[in-house]
Amino acid sequence: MKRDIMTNELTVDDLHLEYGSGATANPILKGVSMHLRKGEVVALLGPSGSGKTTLLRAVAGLESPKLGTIDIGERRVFDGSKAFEMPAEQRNLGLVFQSYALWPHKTVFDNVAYGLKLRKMGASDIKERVMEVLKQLGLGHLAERYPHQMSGGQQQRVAIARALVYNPPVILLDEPLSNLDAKLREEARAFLRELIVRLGLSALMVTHDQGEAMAISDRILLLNNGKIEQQGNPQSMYETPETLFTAEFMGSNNRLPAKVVQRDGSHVRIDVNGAALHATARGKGGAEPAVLIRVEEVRVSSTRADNAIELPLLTCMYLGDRWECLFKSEDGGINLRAYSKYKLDAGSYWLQLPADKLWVF
Amino acid sequence: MKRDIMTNELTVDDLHLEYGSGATANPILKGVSMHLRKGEVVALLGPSGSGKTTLLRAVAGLESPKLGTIDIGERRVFDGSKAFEMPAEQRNLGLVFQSYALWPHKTVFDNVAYGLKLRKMGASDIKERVMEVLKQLGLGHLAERYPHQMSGGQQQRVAIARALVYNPPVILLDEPLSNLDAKLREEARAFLRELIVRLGLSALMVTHDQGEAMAISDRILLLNNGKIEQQGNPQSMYETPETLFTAEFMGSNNRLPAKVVQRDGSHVRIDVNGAALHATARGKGGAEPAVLIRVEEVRVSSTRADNAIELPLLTCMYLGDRWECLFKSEDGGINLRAYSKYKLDAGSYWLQLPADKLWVF
Amino acid sequence: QAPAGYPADYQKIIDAAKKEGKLVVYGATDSKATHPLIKDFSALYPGITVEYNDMNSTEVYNRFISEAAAGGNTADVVWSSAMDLQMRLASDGHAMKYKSVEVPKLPAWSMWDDKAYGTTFEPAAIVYNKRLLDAKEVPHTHAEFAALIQQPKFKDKVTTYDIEKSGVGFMFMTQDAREYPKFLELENAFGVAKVRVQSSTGTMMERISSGENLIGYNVLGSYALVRAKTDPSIGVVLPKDYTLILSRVVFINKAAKNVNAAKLWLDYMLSQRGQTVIANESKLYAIRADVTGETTSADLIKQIGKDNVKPVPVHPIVLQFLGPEKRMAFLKQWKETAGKK
Amino acid sequence: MQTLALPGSGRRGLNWPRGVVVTLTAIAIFLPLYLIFYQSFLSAPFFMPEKVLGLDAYRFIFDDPDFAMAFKNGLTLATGLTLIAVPMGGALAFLMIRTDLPGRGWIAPMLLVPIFVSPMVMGFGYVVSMGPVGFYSTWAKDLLGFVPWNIYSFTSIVIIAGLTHVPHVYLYASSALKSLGSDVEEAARVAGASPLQVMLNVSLPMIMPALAYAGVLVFFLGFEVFGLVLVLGDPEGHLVLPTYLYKLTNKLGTPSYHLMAAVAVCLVMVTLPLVMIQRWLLKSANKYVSIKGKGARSKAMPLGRWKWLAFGVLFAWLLFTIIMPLTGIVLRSFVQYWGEGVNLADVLTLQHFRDILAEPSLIRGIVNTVLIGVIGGGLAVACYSAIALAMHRKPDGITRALDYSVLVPRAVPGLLAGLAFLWVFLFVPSWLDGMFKASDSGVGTWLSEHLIPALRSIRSTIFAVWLAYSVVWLAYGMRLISTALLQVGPELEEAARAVGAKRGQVTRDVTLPLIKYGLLGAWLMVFLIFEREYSTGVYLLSPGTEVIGAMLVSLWAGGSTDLVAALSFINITLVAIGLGIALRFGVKLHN
Ligand SMILES: Nc1ncnc2c1ncn2[C@@H]1O[C@H](COP(=O)(O)OP(=O)(O)OP(=O)(O)O)[C@@H](O)[C@H]1O
Ligand SMILES: Nc1ncnc2c1ncn2[C@@H]1O[C@H](COP(=O)(O)OP(=O)(O)OP(=O)(O)O)[C@@H](O)[C@H]1O
Ligand SMILES: [Fe+3]
Ligand SMILES: [Mg+2]
Ligand SMILES: [Mg+2]
Repeated sequence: MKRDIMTNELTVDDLHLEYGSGATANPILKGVSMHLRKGEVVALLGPSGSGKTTLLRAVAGLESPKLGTIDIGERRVFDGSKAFEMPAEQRNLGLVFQSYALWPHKTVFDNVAYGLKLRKMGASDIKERVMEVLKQLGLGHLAERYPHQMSGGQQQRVAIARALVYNPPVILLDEPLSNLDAKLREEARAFLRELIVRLGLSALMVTHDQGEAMAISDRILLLNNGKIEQQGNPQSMYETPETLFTAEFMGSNNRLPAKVVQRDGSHVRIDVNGAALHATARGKGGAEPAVLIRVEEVRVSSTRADNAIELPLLTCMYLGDRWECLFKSEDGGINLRAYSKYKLDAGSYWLQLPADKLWVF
Repeated sequence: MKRDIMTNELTVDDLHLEYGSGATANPILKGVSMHLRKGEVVALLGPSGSGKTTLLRAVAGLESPKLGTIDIGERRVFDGSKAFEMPAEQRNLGLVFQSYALWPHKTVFDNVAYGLKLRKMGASDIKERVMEVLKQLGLGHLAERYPHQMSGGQQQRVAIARALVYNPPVILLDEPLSNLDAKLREEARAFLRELIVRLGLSALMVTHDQGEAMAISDRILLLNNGKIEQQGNPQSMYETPETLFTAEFMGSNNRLPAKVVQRDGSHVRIDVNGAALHATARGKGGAEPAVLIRVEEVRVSSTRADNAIELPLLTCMYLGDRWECLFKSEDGGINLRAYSKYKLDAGSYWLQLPADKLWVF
Repeated sequence: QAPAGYPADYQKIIDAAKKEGKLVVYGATDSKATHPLIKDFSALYPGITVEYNDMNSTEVYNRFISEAAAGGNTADVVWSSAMDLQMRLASDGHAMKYKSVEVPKLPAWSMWDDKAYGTTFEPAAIVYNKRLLDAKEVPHTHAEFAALIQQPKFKDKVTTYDIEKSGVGFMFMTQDAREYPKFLELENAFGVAKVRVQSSTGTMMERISSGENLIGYNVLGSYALVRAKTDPSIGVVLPKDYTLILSRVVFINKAAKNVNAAKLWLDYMLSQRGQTVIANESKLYAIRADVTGETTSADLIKQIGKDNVKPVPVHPIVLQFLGPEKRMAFLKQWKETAGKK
Repeated sequence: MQTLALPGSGRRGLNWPRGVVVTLTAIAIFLPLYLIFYQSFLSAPFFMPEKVLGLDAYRFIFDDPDFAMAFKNGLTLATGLTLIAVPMGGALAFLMIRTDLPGRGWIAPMLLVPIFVSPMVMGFGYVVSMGPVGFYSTWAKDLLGFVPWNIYSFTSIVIIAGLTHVPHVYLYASSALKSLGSDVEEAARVAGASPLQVMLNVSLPMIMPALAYAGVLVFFLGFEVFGLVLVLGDPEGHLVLPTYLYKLTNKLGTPSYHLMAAVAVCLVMVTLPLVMIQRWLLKSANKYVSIKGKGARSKAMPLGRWKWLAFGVLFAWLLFTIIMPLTGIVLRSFVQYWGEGVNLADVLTLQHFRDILAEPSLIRGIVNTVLIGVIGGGLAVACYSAIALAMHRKPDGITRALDYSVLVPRAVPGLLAGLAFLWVFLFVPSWLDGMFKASDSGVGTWLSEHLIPALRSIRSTIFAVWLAYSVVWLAYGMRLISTALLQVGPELEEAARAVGAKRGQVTRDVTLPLIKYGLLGAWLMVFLIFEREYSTGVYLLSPGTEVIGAMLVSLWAGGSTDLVAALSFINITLVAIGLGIALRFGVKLHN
């Protein structure tokens, strides 16, 4: 199957949505625009309460926005100005819930077959198609089970099978992995990515875990407080964040209490607790400059180094594949975390903060 | 506060517990023994359904075991042979539920104060003590709120405050972090560890996330199918697992389809798809040898290397701070994951598997 | 087949009734007592089904006037012990004028305007507990009764109808007020005994039988007698000085669907055959003098004398002394003397 | 691969099934109410030509000291009943659902007895067992020399009414408790709370919304208590509103509908603010009590040393509310007579049962009652489900209005509600007929010739009885079903819509199958209620459609207390057997 990058399978334009009305109205989406191309996997990322689920539900037709438009392929399914709203059941989308929402009174087969039955497909065609999808998802032998007789990971696959079976143009997933065990989750995300790509689906997936978003998607939309904060491919989101919010959200960071001494284009000189450091300006620059660096960019050195500050080691936490070491200045004003392959001995260290990774917003 | 390593605050001996009875009895705990020393943080780790919650609830007095004994400090609170069982309300433990189980009809203050009221403390003393605890947890200004008016992270702290306020000798936590956002969780676990150590508490914490267990605890108990599989400090659990189960559970691993060619003490020679490799024997050795290596121990090299196999690169997943690269042999028989600081170009690579990290069980 | 002695053209009514095939009766007499009547009627006129609706007397009234006003299906014959309600319906024009064939055999007071007919002759009795009351103590006149219940033993142990709730009770009591010159003393005696009032005969009988109450006043004799047959605790006295008589009133609905069947039923009830069933099987006391047996007017009159029998007339006059103002005044007085707590 | 298309497309259609359900419900509720309301402002029955509009009726009842007394008593009774039934029902639910109270298994079905035994029969049972010469009283007198209680005092009536309404509260409270995760309770125990403290400080406050609803409902039922007061209140002349209505019938010689209607309107007016208070309570309570359907494990809470105390209290309740009156009834059904100085062994008899078997209408009554309970109950549950579904997850004005409305019919005493239904069935066809005739069109004539007779004939069918029962008990039944509906996760329905199911299909394929057990439970409850109901149906029953409730009243009035006892005994036994079978086959009392 060829992936046609040019067609938009889903277009959302300037969507506004609020809960309640009149005086108690509570705006949740405040003008969200986005699109999803054919064959693309887009992750909708954002902190809890930022409106991710709401946006997904609006696309699915389960919430009524106030303004804006939503198109699925060529079809307009919502138009705020014309007060037109196509009911959810006619939008023909695939939807996977965080809780899976499998119907407990139906077998796995019936759960998956239901969408086809509604489409008036013949019984033997249904059987063939359902078994094909179940096999693709490695569930072929479980068709006669009931949801409660299956493990979480299997239930999740049934939920996906149910959403896929009638070949919807777009499949929407709301935190599909968050109900899984930490260990299972890692496997599942690789599986999910592989499956979506293999079947050539267009997928919009909600998550609040940036690691998951980066691992699974072609493009990330970062939602903050009802608006798209930034979008782009995982690498650009991680390495060239445009706002402090994006920078802080996308990785593990150290925030430094610093004073800006001098600005010169993107080159900034700052002062951290007496130490003079070189840094890079990012974003538009706010009233109060914020200085931060990713934890993994901090290099620990026992000897004096360039563009570094000296701090005593407080404690090291074992993470298995590496150690996370916490450094704290005597007065407690500066906290710095860094990774180390080995456990560090107590003492003072030079923490090198490469100028191009030390960002000033 | 000094930490006295010699006193056991909690001792569980040969605990057996089953749900149901007679013919339908379903044994959950099959002889668990453990102890918790004063000032120690122990993590109860294990896959879903292994009986972690059950053990915790048995200690708290919320489940009735069949056999064995439980002592809290000097007090025997359960004795299977004498059919003695102290009711939960007399055990004087602190318990933090995964769901927090805050009382929605009480304010934060009342939630925390309840345990003191039951202990017939005077109103002014209660006020003082509750405010002190809330302040310690950074909730001083939220005392008058109701639980539903707070974020997940704040609710979790209230749950902890409620369990701490009457100074129980042991505090039990059931997956206290699993309801939090990925990002919040990382902060919370550092905070929790710091708090427990600062207050000199003895804590038993359930989790199914090995990263969390390692980060937070002095000692890990790995529960598998109702029995303690292995216990020890995080480092020993991660680096010197005694069983395949422990090894697989404690980290991200690559499992290799290999044939053992020759055993010589702990030194083993194996054959992986034609390549001869040196490896180390671990554990007691089973009927079918299993060969594995941690993902982070695989070193990628573009040139021929020692104790290595050559595999073509399939794909690289961006993780933000690093890339996870998947290598797959042509016939699909071998899957190997490795980390890389940079994105690798397509092609074939030599994957070096250090002999001391390549484990044969 | 027309009963013997009926006019020749009676057969026409019978034929028409057979064609109607059905008869709807609303009645306040319980179906146990009505059953034998219906059975016998069906035997006499096969082919006419009698649909008997058993209700209490208020329900009979409510249902009938509502249905009559709405113009839907309703009763062909209405038969109820609430004489006042029956007379109200009859005099308000709901009764059809029909001169029964049996008129010559009936007492004059029991008929009104060829519209409403009394069918039974039921005395108001004094009922007492035989186990707990000495034979010597049993009162036989109203005066003896009034004297007896003022003894301390009878405090809280005398019962009668709650005249505010029971139509029959109210009617008997107002009749007492008219018939009995020393009614005020009687009322006072009730007050002294702190009379316990009940809204139904059943409760009264049950409580007298159990001994919770010792004696009951103005209990409908027909029910008391039936009960006394199976319950040796119950004793029944018909006061010798005078005994009030109630008669269940029947009339034919003016808008009856089954007019002919209704006429047959009316005539049957008043006939000697029907009255015999009423007396011997329903135990409701036959009103016809030519029916003999235990529960008949003939027997009753023999027991206490013709002059001491005081029937309530089947006449709109009952409405006059039961009009709203008089009612309220009477109730007020009753409550202040007998009902004082 | 081709996307599979759905049949049909277009805009969101009009939700006409909902429209129909809401309209029919509104008609069924408000038509009778309207008649009563209208009647209260007239001077004569509304169908009489001489009626005049005015406030005479209100003037009369406000002047009547009896009304004031009845009203005061009614208020006391309803308040006292609520104060007894709500805490006890809540506590009972806690004990039964959450703790290891001994004997929970056999107590559960016993709790239902007061729901299906007619209060009149209960009252009679109390008279036989605990009346001044009742056999327990006689024992007590032999032992103590005096009878330590007076069953006829108003206090006794309030207590008995309260205790017999405990199960109503229990049902609501227990289903709320079941849907409440037990983790909050365990948290309290670990914090050091004894079971009693857990109940008072956590469990009951958290099911406040359910308790508030049940409280308002039993308060309404308190105003409606009739049979009990009729039997126990007469001797000392205690008057409540329904017995006052009874009195009004007689007060002016002929039944005075305008006065009865005015009383009913007053009742509705009193209860309306109550419904509002309840709504408001619920709103503020719901705000912070989020009932989590977390079916987490819950081990029965060990009561420890409270165990036998709790059992003792519960047993005392059972003894007083169920065992005492029932033994009274059973005893009465096997003796010829009873009372002071009677040796019961001498008067034992089976005659009453023989009498009943000999009376075909009594047997028919039993059959009819079971039928209206089983089939009518099933149909009622179907209708309640339709209404509950029309309100399900549609938090709009219609739902709110409906939510208020369902409680109102219960505020009208059954006696008058029955009459109002008779009027509806009688006069609505007449009015429609008039309208059709007046319209003078072909359709009008056709309708008046074909539809009207059909409408008229409805009245004499059992359907009329069923409808009246169903409307009067709407609030009770609906709540049972909406509780079940609330437990269906919204995602399960949304998932069906997302795969392409229309509203009707979602309901049929997902929602209803999921509340199967809730529906069965509701059916059982409605069966029990219909089993004992009578006053509402009195005017709608005709020969062949007798039900036990009405027959008991009629037997009672005719003085056959022995048959009343025997018939009740048969009825209770049959229902108990049926109940046992239903429970055995997995029908749950609460979901
Ligand atoms: N039915 C509702 N009525 C009112 N407010 C609501 C409702 N549902 C959600 N909200 C609010 O809307 C906001 C956005 O909710 P949403 O569920 O879209 O967030 P989210 O980004 O999916 O968060 P999470 O990661 O926690 O799932 C939140 O502040 C939430 O409290
Ligand atoms: N009330 C119960 N009755 C029967 N079996 C139960 C009950 N509660 C739990 N179990 C079973 O006991 C086993 C252990 O459960 P437990 O909750 O202790 O696991 P866990 O290790 O805490 O798992 P998780 O990580 O999912 O919380 C599971 O297989 C579970 O299905
Ligand atoms: Fe009733
Ligand atoms: Mg969400
Ligand atoms: Mg658990």
